[in-house]
Amino acid sequence: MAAPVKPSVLRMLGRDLGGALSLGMVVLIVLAAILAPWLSPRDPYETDLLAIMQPPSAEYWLGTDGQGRDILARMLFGLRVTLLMGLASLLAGGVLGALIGFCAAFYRRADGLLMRFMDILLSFPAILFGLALAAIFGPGEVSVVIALSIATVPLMARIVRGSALVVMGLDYIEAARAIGMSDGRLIWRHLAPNCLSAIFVFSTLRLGQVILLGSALSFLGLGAQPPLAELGAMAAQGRNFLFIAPHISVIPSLGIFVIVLAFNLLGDALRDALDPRLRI
Amino acid sequence: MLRRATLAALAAIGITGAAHAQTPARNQIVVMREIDSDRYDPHRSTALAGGEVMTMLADTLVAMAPDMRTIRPLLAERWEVSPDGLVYTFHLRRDVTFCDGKAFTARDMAFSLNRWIGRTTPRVTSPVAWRAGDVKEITAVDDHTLRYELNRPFSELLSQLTLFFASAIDPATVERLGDNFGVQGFNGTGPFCWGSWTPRQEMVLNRHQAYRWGPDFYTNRGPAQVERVTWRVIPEAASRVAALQAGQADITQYIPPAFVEALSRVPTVTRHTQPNYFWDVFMGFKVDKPVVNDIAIRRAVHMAVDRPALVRAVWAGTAEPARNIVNPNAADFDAESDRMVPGFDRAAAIRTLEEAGWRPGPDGVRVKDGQRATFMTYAINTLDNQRMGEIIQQALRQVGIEMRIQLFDATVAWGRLATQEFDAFFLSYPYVSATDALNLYWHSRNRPTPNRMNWADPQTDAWLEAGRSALDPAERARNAALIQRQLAEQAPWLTVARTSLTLFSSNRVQGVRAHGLYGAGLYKVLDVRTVR
Amino acid sequence: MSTPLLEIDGLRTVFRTSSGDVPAVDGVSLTVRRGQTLGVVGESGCGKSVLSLSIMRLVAHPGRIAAGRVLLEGRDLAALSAAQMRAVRGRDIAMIFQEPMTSLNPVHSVGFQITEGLAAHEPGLSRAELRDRGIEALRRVRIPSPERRLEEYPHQLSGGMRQRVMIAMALAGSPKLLIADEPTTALDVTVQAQILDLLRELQAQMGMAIILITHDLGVVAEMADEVAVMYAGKVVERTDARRLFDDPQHPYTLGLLGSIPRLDEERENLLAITGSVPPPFALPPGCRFAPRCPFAIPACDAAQPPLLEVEPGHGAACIRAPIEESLAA
Amino acid sequence: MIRHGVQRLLLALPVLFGVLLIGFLLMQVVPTDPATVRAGPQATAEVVAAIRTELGLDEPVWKQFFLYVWRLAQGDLGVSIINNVPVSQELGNTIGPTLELMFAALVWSIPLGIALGTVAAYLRGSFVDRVVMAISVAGVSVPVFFLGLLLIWLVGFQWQLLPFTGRGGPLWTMDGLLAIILPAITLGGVFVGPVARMTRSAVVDALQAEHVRTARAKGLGEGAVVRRHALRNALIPVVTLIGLQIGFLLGGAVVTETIFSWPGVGRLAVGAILSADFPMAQGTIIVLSAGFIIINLVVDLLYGALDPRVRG
Repeated sequence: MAAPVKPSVLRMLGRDLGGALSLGMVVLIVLAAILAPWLSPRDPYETDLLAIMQPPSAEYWLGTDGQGRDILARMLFGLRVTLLMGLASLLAGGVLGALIGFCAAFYRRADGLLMRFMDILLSFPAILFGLALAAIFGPGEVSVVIALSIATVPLMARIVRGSALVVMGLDYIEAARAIGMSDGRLIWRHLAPNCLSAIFVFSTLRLGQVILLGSALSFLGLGAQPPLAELGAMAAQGRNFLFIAPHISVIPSLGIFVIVLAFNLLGDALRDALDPRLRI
Repeated sequence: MLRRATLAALAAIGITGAAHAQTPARNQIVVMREIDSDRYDPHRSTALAGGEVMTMLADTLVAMAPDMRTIRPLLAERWEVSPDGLVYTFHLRRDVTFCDGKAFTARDMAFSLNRWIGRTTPRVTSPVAWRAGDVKEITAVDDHTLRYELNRPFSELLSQLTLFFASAIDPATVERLGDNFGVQGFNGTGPFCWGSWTPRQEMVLNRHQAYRWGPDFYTNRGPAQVERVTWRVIPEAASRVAALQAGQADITQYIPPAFVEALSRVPTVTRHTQPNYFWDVFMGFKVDKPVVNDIAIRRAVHMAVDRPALVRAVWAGTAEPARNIVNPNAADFDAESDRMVPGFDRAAAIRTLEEAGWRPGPDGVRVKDGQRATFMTYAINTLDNQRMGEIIQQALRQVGIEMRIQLFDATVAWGRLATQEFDAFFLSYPYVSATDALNLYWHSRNRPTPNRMNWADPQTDAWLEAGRSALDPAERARNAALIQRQLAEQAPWLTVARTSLTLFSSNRVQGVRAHGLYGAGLYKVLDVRTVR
Repeated sequence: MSTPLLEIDGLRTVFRTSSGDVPAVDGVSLTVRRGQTLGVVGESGCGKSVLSLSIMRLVAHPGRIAAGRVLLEGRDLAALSAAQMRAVRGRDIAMIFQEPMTSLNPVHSVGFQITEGLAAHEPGLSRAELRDRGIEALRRVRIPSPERRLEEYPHQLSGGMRQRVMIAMALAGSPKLLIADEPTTALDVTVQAQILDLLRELQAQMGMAIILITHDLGVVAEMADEVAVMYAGKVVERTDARRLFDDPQHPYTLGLLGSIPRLDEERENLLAITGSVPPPFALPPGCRFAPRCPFAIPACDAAQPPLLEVEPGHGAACIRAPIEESLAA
Repeated sequence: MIRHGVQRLLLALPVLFGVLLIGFLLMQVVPTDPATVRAGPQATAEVVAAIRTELGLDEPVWKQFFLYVWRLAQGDLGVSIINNVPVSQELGNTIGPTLELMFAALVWSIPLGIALGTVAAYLRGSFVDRVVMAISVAGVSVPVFFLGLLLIWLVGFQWQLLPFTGRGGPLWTMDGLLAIILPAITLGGVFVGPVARMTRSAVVDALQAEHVRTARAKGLGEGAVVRRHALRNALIPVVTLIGLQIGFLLGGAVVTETIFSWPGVGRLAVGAILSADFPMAQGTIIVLSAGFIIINLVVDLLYGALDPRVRG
């Protein structure tokens, strides 16, 4: 059974204008984050006290912030932090959630208990995890990543369980069991590949949401702490100068919007390409 | 370019006026501030956020006139000082009542002052009890006479007694509320009475109807013109600016420097300044903690930071860059020490570090004997601290020193700043004179707070004691100068900025005057009235 | 017998696809007489359901009626405005569907669904009158204690009951024509018979015409006066029911009949149909049945045979008709 | 109906218990000792010990938990470390404004979202559909604070049209009404997108149902068909999904309250956490979670009201 992510997916994405555009945007965003040190015109932490709150100009393409730092440079490096936070929480929460989802689908006796537990987790909106973890570990990127991971676990578990259950109903699972295939091997060889497209679509969409949530927490002062360049924290800092130099907060906010939009569009396009029936 | 555009925008808005609703009701004013106090007990709270409210809730024996020098009668209508400077006898007014209607007596005053210095049960220890001088005894001679006896003369006693720590509070209410005094209620003789408090949101004060004993530098001596004062916490600077312009609030002294100039040109808003104002922003070092215990590091910090540029960037013309610990306009300022404080010179900073053995490490941070040149700074989470912190952080990075910053919400910060978890901190403080300023921070007795530097030097203590009890002003000045020079050389703190008091009010209110005692811009607000 | 109730003339319904318009109903002409039953027979996918929806003008996007006329008592339905057409639906022509579970809305009560159409056509009716009409409609289809049933929801009813409700709903407006699209397919055999009996009885009572769409020749034999056999969007044979069974003229009809096991007769060469219906986007140029036809000759691939009368009142679209003669030849 | 309600209630109980447990455990692992914080920096060891006993901090953890739940059941959520005010009292003061804000946000965003989604579904593939879907995907992607900041900057500051700091008073007063407009637009603004999206897909499904064809065959007008037979059925999944999205809305409320200085539970929660006021933080988290559970319960019951199959 081959993984469902094949070149054909790319081709299908290419045929859909929105899909192609969003894929292009995501690629650009990721490239910008990776190449930040080379693309950045100057050090994102260097303060130029003679050029504070400058509007965009030929020298500072996106202007400077309240401490005279180059916003373009901070955006590029902030993109890294923002994306890394998102990816880390998606990976941590996603892997754990997928494992729980497989277990729930596979070991029917554990299903009720596991899913009830997932319901309890779902009863905590992600932002509350963020608040609680900020209280425990103090505000910071780590708290945000942990909070968003926890919030991702039950969602991923549900998605995986749902797709896995469909496969579990098929005869060949019984057959595979009958020939003595081990549980782990069965999950890995049969369940996992069938859930891949759902996981893939969910992850893309979730990454957008996680970035959105993470930036909101940073904006509240519970996430990334200044002077770390992170888009949400930059927007929060710039808010103080909203009426004097709106670009300081508007540009990073707009940045978050564009990133999340790109991932959401890509997720939608992927869903349409891979499995239009998925309801994620 | 940007500034001009902003000014135009602000001015345009001002002309069109703030037409929409949500203006506070007539005879009520809304005062905005950035942070709340943790409580409103004059003997357990030292924050400006507490003081600015308590000066309205309670009165002191004597009042400070707006010139910041003249002492005027308040609860005491007159007083005598014995020739040896040890006994002060205060004759109290007979018409004063508390908010609950009870008559105010000398016993209430004695209780309040004794509570301040920790001589009541249950014992309350005010962190600033030392401001009361070396008290022998405070007693009520009769209902209207108070005897204040010192062990040693204290030249600044009357100025200290104008501060809100020396407020008169009702003993019965203190007993009834216990720990919750100043949290769930208050009972003072001030022009306003406790209405309700929603922490971090709002403090509502209602007019004290019987109030007739306001200081004589007010035209109206009571009761207050406005019926209600609402202190509203609005943490976002921009929102305060806009709310003031839109007429959603009436008065604030918490306008970020960046907005001051622009806001001054808006016709619907009036700016009030107080030239007699000593409130400095500084960075202190715990001199017994690793890294910052090295005088080379501390001096290098002084030389690495371009204070004039920093002050210009953060305070935008509303503060002056500082060098010495004491403001040049304050009494007993020492000009020689001002020259001794190291100024901005990055090359010199690097040289100093190199000479002291701090060599660049692999990550750019200097190392000496396996110790990285890194330290932790605590501060209250305000916009100024954030910006100042990041600028200093960057400046230090360029000479190979790593400064980490942890900012705390105001309600927690005071607790955290009382610990030994950090190496340096940002704070700002008001004072009346050099002796006042030095006594506050540098006596070994004042550790751990407010002497958060853990500065414990017998010589300093001796000079402080000598200056405090000196009856001759020249002798006091000489001692103050010696300490200033010692501190200039040792560099245990970096005085960053000398701020000025700027108060803004909307044109809906009149009679606003910037006062500034202990930083509180409004003092008693007796003359303030609404015109709409 | 002046004008027939319904006259379909050259009806062509196409579906727009990425490879152009594909016909689902291709030049169908039929007539339905008052009070009579026309059976439309064919395999699934032959276009009989699209035909019924075309009459009602309910073909969903991307389908549309491309040509032809549908005359109801001489009035061309295809030319009516949307509002006029709505007035026809439910009042002049009513329709019942195959799957009574999904064809009833689960969230509305039976009573609401029955009276809803009435309320739309006769806005003057009061609440009480509507209720009475609803009860009357349920009683007509032999549903016991109709007052109570009115309040019930579709999921509370059995399959047969649901189909009765559908019929009640369709007949509430006393239509002149009832289109029944596979009305019994989803029901089990005993219930099927009951429903068919009911339909026949109601037809006699109310004098309406019925278009009965089915793949089941048994149902046709029982119910229909006239029969049209459809194949790949076209009517391939049209005659009265008796003659169709006695003397089928189109090879496809023969095949259909052959696939009904008969007890009274032994047939050596049972004419089972091999192959499958060609998809509408890949129709052969000539006779559409030719690829599957045991009687096909090369001429069959040349052109589509028109529906020609083999004898009066009996049309067949086959160049080899009448079959017996061609077999003999 | 009643059975369904009781059933849902019983199902919600373990969730509620879990919320309590997690809320309790979260505060158990907090590195700061509440007694020390409460005692203040100058307190002696004896004072701290006395406070520990008073707070029940010396008891075993499980006992503390039951003590906590017991107190909770009596409406006692503890006392703020900062100002000794009962947490329940503070929550009582702030819950009204939060509900007010949520209500004001939902009251326009849900109908608008449903209307947009329905129109888009009906005109599937058309230009209108594309525009609605573009709006909704933008709505799903926009940070709440971005929307809020833009509104404050333009509507509040540049054009001076509406107030944007704090609550103006009760909703039935002019001041109250004006003050809630911008926060409600901000919070509701990010909700329109998801609702429109969910509605569109549910209505698209419903429109393809056979009973819609039946309804048309009855001669109903398109308005009635869409309203009674497509939207009415689509509301069942939409209501469930909206319920699930309430958590999302709560997050938005926290940010909105902070930006607009709205005196609600969200702002209280952020303030309490930033000031390490653990009982208050715990209280706000429990109230917010309980609110979420209650909303889900209400949605479940509403589901029953909408779907007769569940009712029966």
